Amino acid sequence: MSVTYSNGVDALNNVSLKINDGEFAFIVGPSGAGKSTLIKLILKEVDVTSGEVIVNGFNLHKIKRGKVPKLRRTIGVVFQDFRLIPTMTVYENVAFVLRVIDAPKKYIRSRVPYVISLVGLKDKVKCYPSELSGGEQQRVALARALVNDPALIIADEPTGNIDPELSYQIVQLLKDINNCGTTVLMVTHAQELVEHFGGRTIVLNNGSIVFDKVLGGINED
Amino acid sequence: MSVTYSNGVDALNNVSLKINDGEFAFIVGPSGAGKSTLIKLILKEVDVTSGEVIVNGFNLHKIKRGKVPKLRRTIGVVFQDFRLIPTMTVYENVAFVLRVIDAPKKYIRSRVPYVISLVGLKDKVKCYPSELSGGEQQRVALARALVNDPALIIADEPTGNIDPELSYQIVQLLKDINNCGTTVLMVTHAQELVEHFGGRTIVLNNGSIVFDKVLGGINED
Amino acid sequence: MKISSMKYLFGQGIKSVWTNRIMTFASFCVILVSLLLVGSMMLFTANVNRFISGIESKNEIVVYLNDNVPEETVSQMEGDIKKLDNVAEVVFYSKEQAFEDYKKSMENAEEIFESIGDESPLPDAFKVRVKDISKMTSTIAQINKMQNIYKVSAPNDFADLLIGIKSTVAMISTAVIAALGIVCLVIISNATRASVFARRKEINIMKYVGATNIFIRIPFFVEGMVTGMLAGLAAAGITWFGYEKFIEALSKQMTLWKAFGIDEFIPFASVAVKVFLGYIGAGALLGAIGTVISTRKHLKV
Amino acid sequence: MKISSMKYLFGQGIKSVWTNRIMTFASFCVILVSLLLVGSMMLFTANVNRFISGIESKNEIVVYLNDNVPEETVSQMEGDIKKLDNVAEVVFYSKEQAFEDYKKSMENAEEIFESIGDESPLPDAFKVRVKDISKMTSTIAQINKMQNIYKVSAPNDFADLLIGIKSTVAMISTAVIAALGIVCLVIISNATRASVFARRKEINIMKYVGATNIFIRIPFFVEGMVTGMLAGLAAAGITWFGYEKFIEALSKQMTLWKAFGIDEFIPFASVAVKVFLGYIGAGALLGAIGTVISTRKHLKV
Ligand SMILES: Nc1ncnc2c1ncn2[C@@H]1O[C@H](COP(=O)(O)OP(=O)(O)OP(=O)(O)O)[C@@H](O)[C@H]1O
Ligand SMILES: Nc1ncnc2c1ncn2[C@@H]1O[C@H](COP(=O)(O)OP(=O)(O)OP(=O)(O)O)[C@@H](O)[C@H]1O
Ligand SMILES: [Mg+2]
Ligand SMILES: [Mg+2]
Repeated sequence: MSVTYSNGVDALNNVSLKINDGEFAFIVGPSGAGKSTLIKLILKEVDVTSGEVIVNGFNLHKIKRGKVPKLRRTIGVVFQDFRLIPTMTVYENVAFVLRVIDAPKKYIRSRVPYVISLVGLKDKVKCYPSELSGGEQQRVALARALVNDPALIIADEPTGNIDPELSYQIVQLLKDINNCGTTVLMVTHAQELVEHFGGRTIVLNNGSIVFDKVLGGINED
Repeated sequence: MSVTYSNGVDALNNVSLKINDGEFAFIVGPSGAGKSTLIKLILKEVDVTSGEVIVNGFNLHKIKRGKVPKLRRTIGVVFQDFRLIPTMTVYENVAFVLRVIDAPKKYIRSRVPYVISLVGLKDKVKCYPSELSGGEQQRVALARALVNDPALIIADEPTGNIDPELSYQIVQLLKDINNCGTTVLMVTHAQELVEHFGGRTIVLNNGSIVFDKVLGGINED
Repeated sequence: MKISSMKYLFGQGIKSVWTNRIMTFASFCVILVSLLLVGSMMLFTANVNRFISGIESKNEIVVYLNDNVPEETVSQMEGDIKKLDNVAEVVFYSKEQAFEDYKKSMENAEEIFESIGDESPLPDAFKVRVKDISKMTSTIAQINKMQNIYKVSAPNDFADLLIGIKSTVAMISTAVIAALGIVCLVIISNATRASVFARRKEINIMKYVGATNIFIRIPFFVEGMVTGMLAGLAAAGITWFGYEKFIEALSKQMTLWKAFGIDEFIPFASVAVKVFLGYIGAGALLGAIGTVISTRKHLKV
Repeated sequence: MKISSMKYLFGQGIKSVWTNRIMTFASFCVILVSLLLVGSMMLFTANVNRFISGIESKNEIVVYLNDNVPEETVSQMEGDIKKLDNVAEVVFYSKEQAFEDYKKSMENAEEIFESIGDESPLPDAFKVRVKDISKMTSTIAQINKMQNIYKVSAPNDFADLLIGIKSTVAMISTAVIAALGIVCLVIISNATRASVFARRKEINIMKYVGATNIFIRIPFFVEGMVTGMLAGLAAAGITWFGYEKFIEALSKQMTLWKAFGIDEFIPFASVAVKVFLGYIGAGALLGAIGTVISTRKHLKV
C-alpha cells in the first residue's frame, strides 16, 4: 500500500506488511519515516492512495462511514501527541472509552481506577491534562488505550517522555497484555528497549520497510 | 526555592541550584519529578511559592510585567509539548522569534533557512505543524530556540520523538553552540546520551535535587 | 443505547454549558438578541393590526334617504340592508339628530344657524358598518339599487387609505420580520459554528477513540438546547419587563393615542403564555439545530 | 518598532481575517447586524422627526379681529405680531376668503347658505405660524393683550398632541436605540471574546517566545478593525439597497402618506456620506476595541 499526502509527500511507498494475531512487534525508523502514518492508516485517519488495508477483519477501503467507530473500538491507541480531551479529568478521559461502548456503570467504576493505577497515576485521577507532566499525560493515553481490552494495541512512542526505568515497566506491561493474546504494535526510538525485549522488529525508512525480522531479546523471563 | 501548584501539588521542594554562564547541564529524573516545572520557573510561566530565581540578570520576583518579554528573548526554549503556532508555517514559526526582536528583514531571510537546515528540515519549510511528523515538529521547536542566538538555551526532552542517530547529532549541535559561549540546559530521559556526552548532570526526584556532579562522558572530541 | 449512557450524555451536555461558558454565552447572547428582535417586532405588528381593525370597525357608509319616506318602508329598508353579505351593522340616524350634531360641530358660526330656525334641512339616514372594508364598493352598489335612496356617501378615500395602511403594514412587518429572521439565522449559525469550531479537536479525539456520531452529538444537542432555552427564557423575561414599562410610558400619553384611535394596547398578560412558550421553544430549536449542524463537519474523521 | 515590523504586523492582521474566517465571520455578522439595527432605527427616527417638523410648520394660530377695523390698523397689527419672538409668519385672511372656504367645506348643506346671502358673517383674521410649538401658549397671551382682537383661536389640543408625539417619539427612539446599542455591545464583545478565546494558545505561545503585548495585539487590532470595516461597508450597502427599495415600495402609497402629512421621505443620497462613514467608522471602532479588550486576559502569561 502507498500513502501520498495532499501536499505531495509520499509518506509510505508500496509497503506490504502482515501482523499476525497475538504478535508483538516493534516499529523503528528515523524521524519522518512514515511510522505514524502507518498507524493513522490502521485507524482510518488517513486513507491509502493505492493498495488495501485489512484490520481486525475490516477492509478499510470498503468499510462504511458508520462502521468506522466499531473498527476503532477494537483498537487501543497511544497517540504520539497524546490526544487527551482537555476538558475532562484523567478519570473521565479513560472512562470515556468505556462509556462509548455502553459498558455497565459498575464495571466502569472498578475498571478505570484499576487501569490508572497500572500506569502509576492513582493520585492524579482528578487532574486535568494541563495539570500533568509530559510523562504523566503519556501514561494517561496508555491507560486509555488499555482500558477496554482491545484486540489490538498500537502505541506510538509511548515512552518518549518517560524515564528509562518506568519505560521498562511499561513495555513489560504491554508484553504481559500480549501474553494474554492481544496483538501489540509499538513504535519506538529507544534502541535499548528493542534490544532488551527483542521480538519482531520492523524498520521503516523513507516510506519503505528495510528490515523485518524477529530479534532475540535479553528477555528476563 | 519551592513551587506549589494551586491544586496542592508540591512540584519543587526547597531546590537550590546555580547554573554558571557557559555551562552545559543535563537534568534527568523520573516522570513528574519537577523538571518541566523548573523550566517554567526560569521562563516565569509559573512563580515560586517561596524563594528567589535570578535568570540572566533578571530577578524574577521583582521583574515588572513589561520586562518579561525582554527576559524571554534571552532564552531559547524547546518545550516538551513543542508549542508551535498552528497557523504559521515552519518558516514563519522560526522567523517569528526574530520578528519579535525587530531583526532586519535581510538577516531574517538568511538566518531562518540556515537554522532550519541545521535541524534537517530544508524541504519542510512551507509545511504547517499539523503536516509534520512528531520528530519534525520537535526539530522545528529546536530551530526556533536557536534562531536568535540566545544567552541561554533550555531544551525539555528535545530528542523524545527522534531516533538515536539524529539525537546524537542534535546534542552535538547543542554542544557546539555551548562551545561558542551559550549556556545550555537539557532535560532528557535518554541515559545513553548523558553517558555518551557527560558534563554536569543534575538528578531531580520528587521535587528535590538528589545528585549534582560533573560526569566524564565518552566524549568524541 | 442504555439509559445510563443517555443520562451521562445529557449530563455532559448540561455541564458543558458552564464549562464552555465563553462560547455558550456568545451563542446565548446571539439567540437572545435574535428572539428579542423578532419577538418585539411581532408584538409591535400585533398592536398595529389591532389598531387598524379598531379603525376599520368604526368605518361607516352613510345612506341618505329621500324626504318623507314612510316609517314602515324605512324599517323594511333597514332589514334589507342588514341582509346584505358584507354588512355588519345598520343604525338609523334621524334628520333631527343629524342637525343637532351638525350644529355642535360648528364653532364660531352660531350666527349662521340663527337664521335657519329649528327645522332640520338635513335628510334622514342609515349608518352602515361593513365587515370587509375592501368589498365596500360592491356593497355601495347593492345599496344604490334600492328604492327611496337620495344618496349614498361612502368614505371612499378613507377606505382606500385604510386598505393602503393595512397592506403597507403587512408588507413592512413581513419584510422586517423576514429580514430579521434571516439575519438571526445567519448569526446564530455562525455563533454555534464558532462555538463548535473551538472544540473541533475534542470532537476529533472522541471520534478517534471510537465514539459514534450520535454519541458525540447528543451532548452538543443538549448544550445547544439548554443554551437556547435559557436565552428564550431571558428573552421572554426581558420582553415582559420591557413591554410593560413601554406600555406604561406610552399610556401617559393616552390622549395622544386616543387621537389616533388607539384605546388600549394589547396587555402583556393576554400574550404571556404565547410569548414564553414561543421564545423558549424557538430558542431551544435554534440552539439545538445550530449546534448539531455545526458539528457535522468535524465528525467526518 | 521599525516600519518593516509594522508592515509585517499589519499584514498578519489582514491575513488572519481570512485564516480565521470562521471566527471573524461570526464577528463580522454580529457587527453587521448591530450596525444595521441601530442604523435603520436612526433612519426611521430621522424620517419621523422630519414628518413631525413638517406638521409643526403647518400648525397655526387664528387671530379673529373685531368688525370694521381700519386697514392701516390691520397692517400695523400685522407688523406688531410679526415682531413677537416666537412668530415665524403672519398671513391676513379676509372675511370674504373665510366665507368662501367655509362654504366649500360644507358638503350636502347647500340649502343652508342659500338663506344667508353673499355677505360674509365671519370676521377678518390673521393666520399666525409659530416657531416653537411648545411656547405657543405664551405667544397667544401676548397677542391677546393687543387691541381690536375679537378672539384668538389656537389649535391647543393639536399643539399638545404634537408636543406629545414629539416627546414620545424622542423617548421611544432614544430607548430603542440605547437598548439596541447596549445589546449590540454585549454581543459584539462576546463574539470577539469567543474569537480570541479560540486562539488563546497561540497568544500564549507568542508570549512565551518573548513577544510584547503590543506586538501580539497589533495584528488582532488590525484584524478586528478590518473585520469591523468590512461589516460597516456591508451594512452601508445593505442599508442603501434596503432603504431605497423600502422608500420605493412606500412611495406607491404616496396618497396614504400625504394623508398623514408626509410629502417626501428623506432620500438616501442626502444621508449617504453620513451612513457610509458612520457605519465604517463605528464598525472599525467596535471590531478593534472588542478584539483588543478580549486579548487582554490571555496576554497575562
Ligand atoms: N498531514 C500531513 N500532510 C502532509 N505531510 C505529512 C502529514 N503528516 C505527515 N506528513 C509527512 O509524512 C512523512 C511521514 O510522517 P510520519 O508522521 O509518518 O513520520 P514518523 O515516522 O512518525 O516520524 P516521527 O518519528 O518523527 O514521528 C513526514 O515527512 C511528514 O512530514
Ligand atoms: N499546572 C499544573 N497544575 C498542577 N500540578 C501540576 C501542573 N503542572 C505540573 N504539575 C505537577 O507537578 C509535578 C511536576 O511536574 P513536571 O511537569 O515538572 O514534571 P517533569 O519532571 O517535567 O516530568 P516529565 O518527565 O513527565 O515531563 C507533577 O506531579 C505534575 O503532575
Ligand atoms: Mg510519528
Ligand atoms: Mg516534563
